[in-house]
Amino acid sequence: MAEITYREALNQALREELDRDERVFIMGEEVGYFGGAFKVTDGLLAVYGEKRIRDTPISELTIVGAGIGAAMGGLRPIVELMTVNFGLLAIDQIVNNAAKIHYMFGGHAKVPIVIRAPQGAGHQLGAQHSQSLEAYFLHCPGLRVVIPATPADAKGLLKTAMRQDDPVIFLEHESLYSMKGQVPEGEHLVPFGRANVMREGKDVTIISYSKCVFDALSAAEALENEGIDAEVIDLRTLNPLDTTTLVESIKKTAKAMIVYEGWRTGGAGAEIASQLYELAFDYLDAPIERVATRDVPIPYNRHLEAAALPTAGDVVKAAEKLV
Amino acid sequence: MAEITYREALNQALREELDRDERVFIMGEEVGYFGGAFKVTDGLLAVYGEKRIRDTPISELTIVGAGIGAAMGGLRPIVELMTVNFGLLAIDQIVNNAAKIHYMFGGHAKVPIVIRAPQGAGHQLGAQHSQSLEAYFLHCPGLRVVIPATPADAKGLLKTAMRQDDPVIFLEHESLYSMKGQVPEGEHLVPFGRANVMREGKDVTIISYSKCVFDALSAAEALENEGIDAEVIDLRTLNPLDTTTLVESIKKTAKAMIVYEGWRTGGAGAEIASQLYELAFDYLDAPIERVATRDVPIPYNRHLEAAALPTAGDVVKAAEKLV
Amino acid sequence: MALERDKHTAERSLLSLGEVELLELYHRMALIRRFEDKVAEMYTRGKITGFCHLYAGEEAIAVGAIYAIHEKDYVISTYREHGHCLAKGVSPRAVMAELFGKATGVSRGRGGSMHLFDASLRFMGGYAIVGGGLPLATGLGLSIVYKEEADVVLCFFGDGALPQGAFHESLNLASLWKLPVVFICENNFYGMGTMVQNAICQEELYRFAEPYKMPGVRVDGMDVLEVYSAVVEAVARAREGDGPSLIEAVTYRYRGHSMSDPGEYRSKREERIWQERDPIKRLRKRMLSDGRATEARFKEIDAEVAEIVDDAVKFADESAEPPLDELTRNVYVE
Amino acid sequence: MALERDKHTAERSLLSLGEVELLELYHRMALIRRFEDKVAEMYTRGKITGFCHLYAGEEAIAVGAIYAIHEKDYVISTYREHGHCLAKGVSPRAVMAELFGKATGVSRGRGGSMHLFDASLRFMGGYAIVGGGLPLATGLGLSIVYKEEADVVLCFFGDGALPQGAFHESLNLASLWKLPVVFICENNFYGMGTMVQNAICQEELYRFAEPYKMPGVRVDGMDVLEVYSAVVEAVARAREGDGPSLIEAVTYRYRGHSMSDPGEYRSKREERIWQERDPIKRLRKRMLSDGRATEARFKEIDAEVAEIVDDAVKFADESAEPPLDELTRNVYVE
Ligand SMILES: Cc1ncc(C[n+]2csc(CCOP(=O)(O)OP(=O)(O)O)c2C)c(N)n1
Ligand SMILES: Cc1ncc(C[n+]2csc(CCOP(=O)(O)OP(=O)(O)O)c2C)c(N)n1
Ligand SMILES: [Mg+2]
Ligand SMILES: [Mg+2]
Repeated sequence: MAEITYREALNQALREELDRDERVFIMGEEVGYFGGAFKVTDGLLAVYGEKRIRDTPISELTIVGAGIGAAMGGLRPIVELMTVNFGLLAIDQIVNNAAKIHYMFGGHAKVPIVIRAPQGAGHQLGAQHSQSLEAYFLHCPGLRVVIPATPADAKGLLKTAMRQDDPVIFLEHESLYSMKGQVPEGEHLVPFGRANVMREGKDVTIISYSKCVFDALSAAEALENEGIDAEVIDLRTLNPLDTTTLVESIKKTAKAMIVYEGWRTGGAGAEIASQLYELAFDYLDAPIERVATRDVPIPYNRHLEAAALPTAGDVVKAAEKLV
Repeated sequence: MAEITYREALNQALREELDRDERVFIMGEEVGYFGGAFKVTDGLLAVYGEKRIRDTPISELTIVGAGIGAAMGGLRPIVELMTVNFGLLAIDQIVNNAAKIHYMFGGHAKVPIVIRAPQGAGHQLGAQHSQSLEAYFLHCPGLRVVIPATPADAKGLLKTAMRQDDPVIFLEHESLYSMKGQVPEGEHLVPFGRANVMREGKDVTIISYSKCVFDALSAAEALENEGIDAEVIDLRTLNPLDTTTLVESIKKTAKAMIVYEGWRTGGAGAEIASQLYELAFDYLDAPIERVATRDVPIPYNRHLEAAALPTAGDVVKAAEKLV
Repeated sequence: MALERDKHTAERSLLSLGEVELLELYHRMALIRRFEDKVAEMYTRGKITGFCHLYAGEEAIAVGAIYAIHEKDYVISTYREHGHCLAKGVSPRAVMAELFGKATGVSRGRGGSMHLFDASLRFMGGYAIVGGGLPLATGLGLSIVYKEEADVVLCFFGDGALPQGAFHESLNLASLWKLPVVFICENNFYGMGTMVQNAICQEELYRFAEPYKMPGVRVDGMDVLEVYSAVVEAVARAREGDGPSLIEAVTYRYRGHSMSDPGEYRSKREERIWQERDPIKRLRKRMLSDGRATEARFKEIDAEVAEIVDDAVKFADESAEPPLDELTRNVYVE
Repeated sequence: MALERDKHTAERSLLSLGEVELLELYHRMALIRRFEDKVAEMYTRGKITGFCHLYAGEEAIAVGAIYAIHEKDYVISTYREHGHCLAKGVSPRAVMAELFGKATGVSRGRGGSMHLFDASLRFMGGYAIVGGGLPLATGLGLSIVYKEEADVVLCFFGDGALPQGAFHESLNLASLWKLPVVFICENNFYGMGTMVQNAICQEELYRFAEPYKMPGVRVDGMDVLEVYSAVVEAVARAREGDGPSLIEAVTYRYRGHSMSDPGEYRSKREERIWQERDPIKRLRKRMLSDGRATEARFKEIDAEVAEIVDDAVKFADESAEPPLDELTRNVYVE
């Protein structure tokens, strides 16, 4: 165990897998000389060289497509999209090729690619640079959607992603890179599809993922003072989705909310809620609350941006409403 | 009133608006000489000429982007994507530009563009040609999402789309083009955000849109024989979404299901269900059923494809389960 | 000029290839032609469904190009890929079975006409998004260089793919990284009903190669030897590590865009002109005229391919449908 | 050759433009420089936040190019658009206020540094997706032709946008339809930390024009007159209905990619070399040497622009924040 940042944890996972498997390489804009727009790949070029740490032109569609082709050619590419916002230029390759090739070719082809993409708002980057788009990838059979909140999970889930054979969309929140946490050294694999109960509680289940997990946790502390005992669950992966852990919690609390940074309408929260109603309808005393980003393009102005995003305060309000 | 096909109804709406407003023009692949891949624009080139009916190269990203630019330049473009599957190449322009420009530029710019796209499966076209992607557009504030089921709505909603100022994604189901129905001649405008109760019933509310509306209706007939009185509601538009009509119905039936052709997971049904739980939780006797496409890329084989898609039979089963 | 050079090398390879090879080329083209004619028949009889794009008329390109590479080299194509798939050596039975949607098909009946695939023969698939295969080809090229192998990738696409961003991005990346990819544009003058001059500002498509600093040549796609020798050159270059090339093969599709397109936008006259340049008849005439083969030998081959195709149909017809539990298999790797 | 021709026309326009015009050019460049320096200061003081990409060093391109068009003509740009926006005549107050995120900003504080916009002056916006503005420019060009007007569109983008598919698709469509669009590539040799030769296989970017059958020229982007005359030519051509052009203006950004980039990947020496070619100093020297203006006059102008910028800051600082109910306004047209 060592206390390192989310960024360092990802960097460590990349190094370990690069060391472990010759077929692993990284490509993307600024991943080499610049060390990554968010410095996640910092220092890798010096160690692994230009063959395995590849700076690319600004050609998202083809970078991702080339990653898919390289994977079909027997390699294990990690493609970094500088941010998920630019990934929209590559979504054809992700949805029409990466997600379908294994199935559409009768299981005879595999596409073991990991597409890493930072996402999220909170830095006044405006409408085109502040999106959280996990819902698009969740609505596409064939893709795994991984979205870690803690440094330990960032490392453990990335290593798992790099060792399995399905195409993975690996979403990192830009606000988490500098967050610190205890991370096991060396071999540390976190399985897909296992939610993590970050805090046990009996009054209300707060389901979240990525950065919002921490808003949920601080809300839980605030709620404690009000005598509300909240359980906080980090999903870790959206596909596969661990509904078992969620249902267990709801059986205990009878009240649930989902906290996430995507837009409220059509977001991952809707799917999670729907599945929970289907699986635990009789255990729910009240409708599941969705605390999410307002349905607006993210504005630049600091106050407007803050008002658009979900906060610990929103979580507290929602919990008070539920209990 | 005249009985015409969905295809003819769209063609009629286009002609009427082309006649009405000089700024209206159509561009897309094969819309001119070929008359449209699905013949929706058949005959328009002869009447309106190459200036207003424009064949384009296969450049989805730029066709849509140019439509947005033309709209900002004061025109009212109708861009036809040959199918929504190819629209994935243009989603960056749709999500990052069309949907955001009005808001991000402080309301000083408008993008009155209508993007028409056929979608849907059922013709053994395989994984890359059989998708229904309304959920992606629903999860994007700034876009209107229109998805007509009947010829009359196809005409009335398209005319409305062409006269309002928000960017519209207008989704047509490939299996509906040859379906006939009564369509009012001339001025016929169907407002956005008004669901249509296609069949009244007291036992169960079947919510649907696009082609599945007809599966719901035939299921309703079958259910009648079993003594189950189903109400069938066609949403017509997903954004805006008419929850009022849905809640009214649920107050009556206490049971609801949503039938749609998108993939089940992360589809529009999840959002609609979530909103209904939030608005009508106390009126619901059972969880809302979702009848949708299985979470698989659509296979070519006829039996496998049929097994992947939602059917009237599935609707009947879901209703029996509910009642 | 480009044309000239290739005419020249075409002559060379005509000399360099002996009867055996030439007859093999004939055999492959005849097989594809026969196969496609039978597919059309089976489609009208409802045995084959969905979109079905035939290759008749363009055989010289797939056959000439793929004859210039080894089995270990990669081929990637579009939805009009029956010809490339057969030319790469994939079993006609398994291809026909796929079109029939049977469990014995190359893609277990899940892909259909547009999505043939055979990893063992490195036929890397047919893709139905125009331009969608070019980035994959670039990535396959990267995997070759990465593994320090000497394989090459032949990437086939149509004139309609040229206006796609993927074309530009892929040529740039392949050139920038000197990847062993031969981009082969099958210019049949139409993308569905749209003539090439209405889709792209530059009708001499091979000229797009220049800014990317790669060789660009236009060859007669109705002449299997001209195609062959142009690809031989491009492949040699690629194996040397000198990077990609762009080859524009001018050709014509005899039928509509797909089985559902009557092709009314084309004149009978235009079609006749091209039929007169038929690549199969042409090679046959050539070999007969310089006495390299007899009419009898060609008849034999025609009979052979007819038999192969009939057998493929029989096999496809008698094969079982995939069981319904296949529906949810292979969505994720098991 | 391209360069030669422009050197030549640059001389011509130097003659054709009188003191008044030349001083106006100086004034605009000086204003942008001063504005950007002040923005940097305000950014470090926390008055401006988010991403902020400065134009210092590249002023000659926006100023020279936009001086060649009318107010009714369109300009569209990227996230590095302060210079283009000011050169188009948008009020420094409203621009600074936008950077401060204030209600008085050009985009009511919702856009910020990367999303300036002013419909009344036909500054059609700054876009933050690399290459995202090119299709829009093409569409604006289409709207002009459609309305049978004689306006033109100047579309600015960086060298980093060249590898984007949107570049290829837009040049093709603009050429195919002969749209009045002038594509101006600001080649400052870097896309963030990536040197142009690591992003594109062809370093002479203007050469991409050729296959699209449009003129392609490279000009010295540090020489306002050279830029001006190249754009004058391209604009004339566009207004004549002869279609688009590609102009590559070679330049250098004095600062990091954005305010958060120290630009460690560049050598001090390289930076110095370019600073010596500073477009503002250069015009000033030139005019002094041929006695077209006095040191005093330049001092006056420098004082004027300093005042304008200080006033803009004061205005921005004193302006109100947008009210919170603005959050949900204008998502849809009201
Ligand atoms: C991205 C995309 N846009 C549109 C289509 C519909 N479409 C299928 S084939 C085709 C024409 C392609 O023509 P070309 O590339 O010349 O190939 P050919 O059919 O002539 O062999 C079009 C427009 C598609 N499949 N993909
Ligand atoms: C599609 C897309 N990919 C990546 C980015 C991140 N990004 C912002 S600016 C930039 C470099 C662009 O360089 P260039 O086009 O040369 O413009 P310059 O900044 O030099 O003016 C990159 C990669 C983006 N904004 N959009
Ligand atoms: Mg073609
Ligand atoms: Mg640059």
